[in-house]
Amino acid sequence: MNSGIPIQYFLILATMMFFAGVYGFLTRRNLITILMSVELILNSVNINFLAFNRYLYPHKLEGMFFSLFIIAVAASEAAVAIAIIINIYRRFTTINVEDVNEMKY
Amino acid sequence: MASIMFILFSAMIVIFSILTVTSRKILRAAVFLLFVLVSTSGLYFLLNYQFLAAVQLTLYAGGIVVLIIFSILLTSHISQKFESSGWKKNIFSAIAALTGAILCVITILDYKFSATSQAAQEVNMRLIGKSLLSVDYDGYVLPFEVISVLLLAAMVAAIVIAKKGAPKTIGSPTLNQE
Amino acid sequence: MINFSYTIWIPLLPFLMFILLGLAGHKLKPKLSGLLGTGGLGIITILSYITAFKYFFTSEKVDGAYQKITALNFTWLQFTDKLHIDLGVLLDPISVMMLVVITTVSFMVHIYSLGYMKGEKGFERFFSFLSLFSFSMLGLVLATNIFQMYIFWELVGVSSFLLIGFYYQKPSAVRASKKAFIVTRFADLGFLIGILILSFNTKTFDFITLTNPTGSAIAQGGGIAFLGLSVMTWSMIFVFMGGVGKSAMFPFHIWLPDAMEGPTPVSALIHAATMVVAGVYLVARMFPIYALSAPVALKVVAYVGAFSSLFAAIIACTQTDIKRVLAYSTMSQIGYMMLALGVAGYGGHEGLGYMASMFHLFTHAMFKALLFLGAGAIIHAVHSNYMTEMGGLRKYLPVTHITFLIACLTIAGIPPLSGFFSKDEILAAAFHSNKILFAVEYAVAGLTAFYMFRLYFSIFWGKDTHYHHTLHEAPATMTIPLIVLAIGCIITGFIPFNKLVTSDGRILESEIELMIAIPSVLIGLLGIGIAYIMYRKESTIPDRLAATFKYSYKWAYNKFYIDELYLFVTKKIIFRYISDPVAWFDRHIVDGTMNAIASVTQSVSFRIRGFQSGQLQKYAFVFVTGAIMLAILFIYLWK
Amino acid sequence: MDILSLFVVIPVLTITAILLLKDTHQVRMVSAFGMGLQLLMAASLVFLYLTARHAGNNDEMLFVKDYLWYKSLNIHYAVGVDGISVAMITLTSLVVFAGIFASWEVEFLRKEFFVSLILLATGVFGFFISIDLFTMFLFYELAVIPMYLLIGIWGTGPKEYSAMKLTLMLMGGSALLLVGLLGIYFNSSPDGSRLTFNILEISKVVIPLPAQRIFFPLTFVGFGVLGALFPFHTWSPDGHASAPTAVSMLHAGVLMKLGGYGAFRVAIFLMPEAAHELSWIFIILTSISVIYGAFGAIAQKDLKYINAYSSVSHCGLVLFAVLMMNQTAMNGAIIQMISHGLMTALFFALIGMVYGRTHTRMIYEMGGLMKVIPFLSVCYVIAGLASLGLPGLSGFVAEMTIFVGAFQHPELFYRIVTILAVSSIVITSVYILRVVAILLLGPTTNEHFEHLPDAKWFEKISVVTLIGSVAAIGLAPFWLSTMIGTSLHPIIEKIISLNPF
Repeated sequence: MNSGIPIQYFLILATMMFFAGVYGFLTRRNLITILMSVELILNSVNINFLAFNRYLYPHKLEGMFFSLFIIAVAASEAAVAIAIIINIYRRFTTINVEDVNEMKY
Repeated sequence: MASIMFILFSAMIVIFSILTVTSRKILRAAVFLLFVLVSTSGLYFLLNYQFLAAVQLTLYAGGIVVLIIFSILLTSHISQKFESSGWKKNIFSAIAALTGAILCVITILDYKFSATSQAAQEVNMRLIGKSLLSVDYDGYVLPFEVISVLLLAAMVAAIVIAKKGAPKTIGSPTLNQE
Repeated sequence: MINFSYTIWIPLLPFLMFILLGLAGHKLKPKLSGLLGTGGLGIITILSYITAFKYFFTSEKVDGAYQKITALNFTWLQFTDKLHIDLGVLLDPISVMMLVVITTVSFMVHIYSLGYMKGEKGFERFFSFLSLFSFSMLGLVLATNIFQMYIFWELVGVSSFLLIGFYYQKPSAVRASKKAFIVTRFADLGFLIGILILSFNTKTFDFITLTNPTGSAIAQGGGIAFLGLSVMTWSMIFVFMGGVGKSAMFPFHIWLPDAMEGPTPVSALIHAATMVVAGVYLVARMFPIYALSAPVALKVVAYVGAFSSLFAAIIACTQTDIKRVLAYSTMSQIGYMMLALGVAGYGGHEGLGYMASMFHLFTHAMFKALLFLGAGAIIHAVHSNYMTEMGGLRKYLPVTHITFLIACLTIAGIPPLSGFFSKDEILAAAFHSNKILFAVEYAVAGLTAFYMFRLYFSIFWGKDTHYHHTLHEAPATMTIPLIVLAIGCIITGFIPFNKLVTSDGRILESEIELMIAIPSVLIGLLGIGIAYIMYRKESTIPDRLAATFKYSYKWAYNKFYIDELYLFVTKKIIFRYISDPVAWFDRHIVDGTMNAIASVTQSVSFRIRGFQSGQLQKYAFVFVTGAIMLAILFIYLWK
Repeated sequence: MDILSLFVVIPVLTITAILLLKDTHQVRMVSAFGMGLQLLMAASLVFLYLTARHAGNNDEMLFVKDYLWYKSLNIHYAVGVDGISVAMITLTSLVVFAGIFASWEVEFLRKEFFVSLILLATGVFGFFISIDLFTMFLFYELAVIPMYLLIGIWGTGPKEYSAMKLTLMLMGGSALLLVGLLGIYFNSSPDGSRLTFNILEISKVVIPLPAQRIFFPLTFVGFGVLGALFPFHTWSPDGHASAPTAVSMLHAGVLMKLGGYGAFRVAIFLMPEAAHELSWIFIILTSISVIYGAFGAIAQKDLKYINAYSSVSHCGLVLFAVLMMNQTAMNGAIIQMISHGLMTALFFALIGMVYGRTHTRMIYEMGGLMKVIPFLSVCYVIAGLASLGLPGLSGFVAEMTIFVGAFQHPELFYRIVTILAVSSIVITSVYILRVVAILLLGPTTNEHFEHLPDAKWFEKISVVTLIGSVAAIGLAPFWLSTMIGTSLHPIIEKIISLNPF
């Protein structure tokens, strides 16, 4: 099924997605959009895992299972994160990350 | 055919990723994210991981994005535009992200991936199911169990955290008073 | 060999009394505790007499000399193989003599105190302190080694402190006790240094080894020199410093007049008869070393003694507090003893001064205790210390009057009272050794007679003062000791000291030298005569004299401003220029440095806490940038 | 269970018992019981020790037990005692026992107070029984840390500042110390065999001189901070002044002794060559401590400050004597540790009791207390007399042993310094008498003080225990001196054999 697409393409794609996520993480102020950036990052990692698994170790399943677990983790993470975000919103009436800085100093 | 599909998906992923992180409207950003996730599942199909692609579609595109959209609806107005971050921050972040991306790309291109001679394994549901519950060398029962516990914990945690009117269980006392 | 081991009870009994009265005294009836203390002392007085008798008359002499007998000795604290503090009992002529002196005077003072202190608050405390003092003083004289002596030296110091400060609610008494302790403590520092140097060189503390005239300790003396004097000389000078402090010699005399703040029996016991002569006893104890190995130190002893005696006699002529007059007189008389030791040599006829000194110590204890107890009786009756407020007391206090007169005559050196004999021996010794010192002492003899009779006439004769209350003679508990001591003053002069107490233990042939005796009696009579003219009746001569020699009188009256000098040194220099700066330095420089380190750390932390801004994205940015940097560093730059 | 480990186990059990108690009134009874048991243990340890020695057991350490604890670094839980540690353990149990009674009336968080106090004691006991450097260090830290809580929570005055200062300075000291100990560890077998933390094993090898030159000062200063070595002593006045009574007692009485003991047992014993080479520097520092502390005490107005500076002076004397490195002086150093421990504990106990009545520690605000509270005042005078070295009380024995020992040093410089140190006895008497005169004697100045109650039964227990020990050492120093001297012998022999001076 290696359809002539070099593995590097997948990796570069994942890289771009990853750094788009990083950029979002660094610049967005809304906690929810930050969460979305994190999802992007996780996704790019998943792509990498699967690409490596398919191209380099096609006889094994590690990459696939890892991705599977990452998805599961991402789901629970999203659930908890959104719970936290809602809670924060309740307390601070904002989800702007720059206003939530009780932990400084 | 495959390359066309790949180009299509990857173009969508790149474009929508960037749009996700730059869009000024939050609901739009969520929708762009949905597109990215769907395109990714397309890539999984392309790589012949149908099960995972399905999981991606249902869990990510179906579950998480819906969750996100719900929370957006709970916390902000749909059409709310958020003020853009300072240009300084944007520029520095962009430089950092670009540098990182270039670095990674250069590294990737530099590296000679050796093609494998192993025969590919058919990934079907039976195999996945067996592996997940197997205690053998190739089995994943332990991570599977851990993940189930994690999911349970996350569920409980989400409920506890988001529960209204019971702030005593969480947060520092100083926050409670606000 | 006679068994003397029972002598351990002589110091031990007062110690047990001290413990008993100190711990349980407040539960006993005051009278009972007083009697207990007195009784204990009575027993050891008898023991001492028995010991003296046995030692002087029945113990064997070797080669015609009294032997030093170590009745008992055990190691108390081991320093090294050779250096160890022992506690024990050493009997030799001077220690036995001191036993007699101390127990006699102490016993008399105990009896006297039963009357004098009657009804005072802390009666039992007084007696327990007296017992402590007796214990310490007896331990001191019986010491077998110099460190034991130092131990008891400190203990007599502290008992003196406690007794001077007996009226602890009186600020002047507190000040005086503090002063006495600190001044003597400073002198003891010298003593301790002397002991250290001595023990370093001789590797022993033991008196018998140290003072053996043919032993290794003395032979070592010439050795290493420092500032032109041998080590032995230095150590002996330092040891003497201790003696100077305890015996209130110039320049450490300042505590003695103030110590008169204590109850009068205490002054009689401690500050007249026993403790203050400890310095003399110390020099006498170490005498072979002084004489054979450190003659320069002995010269120092002589000159300090002579100067102190003259100095104190002059001051005594101007004081009006009767106890202070007696205190200066004590200082003067101790100066005599020191001088006598200083001009003596070891053995043979050279040892006359030594014998004379001990003799004078003995007689002085009797008459000075008598004088103080008499003064106590007077103060008891008049309720004042100042002779300007007294006069014509002979009518009211007959017993006190007679005994006081006897004591005054004794100290003036009128034959056949004991003072004549001992003072004459001292003058003779000085005459044969150093004419200048002799001249000084001769003058002091006249001064002594003058100021004593000045005191006597002002109190018992002089103007008739009107008193607020009727005066009456002291009770029997007070007069009996006076009478006993007066008898002592009369008869002790006939004790053949030259046969008993000499520098080398052998009999010293000496007789009264008329060439010296007659002039000394004459100058005594002259002093009495002048005092008679000036103070027998009220007269203006003293005031006119004081006006004529205004400045010298003022200086003498103010004790030559030595106290002020000390005050200056302690208050200004020690407190203001040393302690306060040290405290300041500690708070601000040393501690300041520590605090500065802390505050620098703190301010740096405040500066860098900006990194911990709580801005999640800043953290993330730093993290990403750092990761990229590290990647670049490790992949491309680190090759 | 070996007898030495019991010294750690009993306090731990006591703590557990206290934690289980509901009733805070029982807490002090349990503490008193536990520490009384500890005191009995100490007494029986002395007995056992002397019996063993008498039976001809001439090992350097007795009752040695060794359990491997952490294999890869060769850390052992190794315990053993010689005469010196036995003496120190006895001291500790006495002071702790008295300290429990001195803090009988602590009301605020009583349970926690006693737990911290006994935890501190556990550390001290552990320190004295350990013969493994690492275990020793562990117990050392265990002793220092409760200090912070005890001062910071139950203290008076600027307690947070003092607690912070004390803990930081001591921690700074232990940082140096840790470097020094690790330095010893990594040089503990120059021939390449297994590295060890065991003191006895290290003492058999010669640590290379260049390493000694580095690690001796580190170790010595590390312990010296705790032993109030000039100029690292400034935690002591503030810390003592702010600490509650029992903590001051324990701290000045016992904890500061860890410094002297450690300096002697670790720094000098294991690295005698460097000690000999560098001793002159530290001799100068310690003699400054001695004189300077005494002068500092003269100018103070707060009772606790006076005592803290006096501790600086007396503890300076300990380090001074240790550095003289001969049998007598070291013997004196140990006796001085014990004597000062008892004396200063007594002082702090009395100050605490006086403060509890008058609510001031400023000497000029008080006066004439002798008439009002005679028992406490007499005890204070006795403590003062002990402190200024009155024969018959322990201070004299200790100081004289030190002075005589130090003066036997063959080099003139050391003897001259000794004379300087000797002069401290005068300064000591000045400040002691100054306090006694102002505080106790004279007329009662303040009518509020006319009707103060005298000592209660538990205060009497505390004070009498300490005075009894002080007097016992002072009257019969021989057994103590011999017990210590016998144990010092092998140590001195090692030092002498390496430095034929």
